[in-house]
Amino acid sequence: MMFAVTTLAILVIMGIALARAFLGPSVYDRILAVNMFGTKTVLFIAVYGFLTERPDFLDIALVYALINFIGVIAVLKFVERYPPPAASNED
Amino acid sequence: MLVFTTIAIVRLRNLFAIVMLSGIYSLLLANIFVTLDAVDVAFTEASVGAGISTVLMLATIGITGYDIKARSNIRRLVPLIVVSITGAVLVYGTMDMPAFTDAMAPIHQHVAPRYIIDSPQEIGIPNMVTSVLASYRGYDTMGEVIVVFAALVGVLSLIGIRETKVVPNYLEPPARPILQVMAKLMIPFIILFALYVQFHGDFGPGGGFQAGVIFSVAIILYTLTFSQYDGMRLMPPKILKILAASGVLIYGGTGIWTILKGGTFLNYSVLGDTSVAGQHLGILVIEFGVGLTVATTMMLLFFAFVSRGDSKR
Amino acid sequence: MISLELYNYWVVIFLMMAGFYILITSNHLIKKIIGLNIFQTSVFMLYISMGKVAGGTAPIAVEGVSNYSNPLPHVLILTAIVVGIATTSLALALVIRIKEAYGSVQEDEILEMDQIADHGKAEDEDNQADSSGASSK
Amino acid sequence: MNLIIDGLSWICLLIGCALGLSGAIGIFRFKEFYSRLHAASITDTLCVFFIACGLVLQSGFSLVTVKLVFMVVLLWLTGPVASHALIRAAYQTGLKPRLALSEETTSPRGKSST
Repeated sequence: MMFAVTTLAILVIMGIALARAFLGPSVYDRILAVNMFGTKTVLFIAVYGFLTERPDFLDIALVYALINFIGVIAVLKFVERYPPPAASNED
Repeated sequence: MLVFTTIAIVRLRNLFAIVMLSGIYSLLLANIFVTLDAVDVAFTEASVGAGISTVLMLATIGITGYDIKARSNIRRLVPLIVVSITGAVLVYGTMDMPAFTDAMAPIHQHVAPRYIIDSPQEIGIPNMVTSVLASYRGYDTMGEVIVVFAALVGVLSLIGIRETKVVPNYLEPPARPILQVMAKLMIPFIILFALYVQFHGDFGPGGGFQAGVIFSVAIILYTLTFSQYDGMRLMPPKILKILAASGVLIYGGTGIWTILKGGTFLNYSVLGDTSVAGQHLGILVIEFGVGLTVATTMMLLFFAFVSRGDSKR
Repeated sequence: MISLELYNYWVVIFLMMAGFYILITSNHLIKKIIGLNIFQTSVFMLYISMGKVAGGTAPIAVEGVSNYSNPLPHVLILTAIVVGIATTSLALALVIRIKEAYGSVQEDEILEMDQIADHGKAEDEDNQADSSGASSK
Repeated sequence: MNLIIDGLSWICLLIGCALGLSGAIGIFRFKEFYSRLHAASITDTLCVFFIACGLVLQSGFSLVTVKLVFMVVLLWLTGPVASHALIRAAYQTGLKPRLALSEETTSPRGKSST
């Protein structure tokens, strides 16, 4: 029961983050939303593992924690190197 | 969950070339895979979709530019009609399909029960995905590895790797000290984790494909936070090319080895004293070959794209 | 007649058609590749959703569980994802070469240049020399 | 005993959910990039911590616990660093924070903080 509630809450959070990724006027808003989405994905997988009573799959959550970080860093590096035209200065 | 994705795709049509959304899309997809019990697939999608493909897409966009000029909007309607008709026909086709999660569906009737019931005894490892991947369908996997290798050869012959001669000035204070310290902390753990995934793939989710991608992600992180010169000095592309080829050779060589031992191609039962031990050894070797090829391929792809972007600026 | 038990196929079809639509209509080659990726992932989802069994768990044997999902589609899709990224990177490499040869990644501009190269050889001698010189570099 | 553990993990999970939701609302409602980032990054760390706490209480002492602890450590290391890199990139490419102060006081401040 408690895991179901948590899963639902995380899903709601993911939905809101997704909305920000759609709306986000600047590139950085989108990156922020992706970052948050990734964190919540990690939590979702962890909680879902408990929900289905197979909590051995935390490996995937760990991979997400790593990959998410690297993804954000890579995106930032590319944004710094090739600044997107006219996308950065509006908020 | 499924509804989220569809919304994402509907919106993705409106926003132009936003790779961020495709990153989110792949995260969502992996979530769905987890809920559909496909942990190994979610593992792969996590490391490939969110990590490598985003990086490669961004590198390409950096080279080609962000601007999108809209085509004159005369031909919007016809594709929409075509797509709708195709979709409608496909929906009509699904009327005869077995219902979702139906245990009596034909897909679950033929070979699948054998894999599920017999493989833990025959192969001796609990992860059925690994045993099917490496043993029962070893030919398929070998083909896939060769396809990956062929794609690497294609990319290298198309754009190649330009080794940088620019040596970074190590005396200057680094541009991103916090990131570099973090990367130094993280990289050993990532590599350790990749090895864990590689050799624990028999028991939990994981295996050569995932481990290879995770390993290459560590090197990509290093290259991103330090410099391209450092990355290429750590993993020289020449050596990587040889390693990528030798991964495929390990796979094929295992097949030859089994033939020499008196079995058939890629039948590992003859490798050990008992057939279970032989299977175990064979799967380990095969997964190592797969991991080697995938890791080196991903690194080389990354180097190829990034060095192309740098040499143009 | 129409039951909700088939919704997974409909989602897959919707995704597939969305990818198809992007592939047809979009002008930008990278966006076309993203459309192709979406098409591809819809096929992944089709396989994985077919492999799911009601009440089953992930196909990793543990004590006391006998109802597993079908491992076969998982294997096929696992390798397909890795092959998918390899082929995507090949496509992206082609895009880079196209950009270098034509100076553009817009489909209509490239077609226009091809038209000029094919039909206007006499008057556009230098244009063709440009593009062929760039591509043979 | 069991009841106490259940209750504690309920509390932890609920706190985690509440934090996460507040972060999500923050990221959705706030007007400007820097305040959104503020809302998201601060709540994220604690949200992860509390949810992981709730899960640890449920799992008992096993390999799963170790993995959960690893997960929390990783997220705590990477999350703030990612936020830091994000802010840095945003600031350097010219996205300036909109402050409530007047223009004269904002610009030297911005310079001194880089």
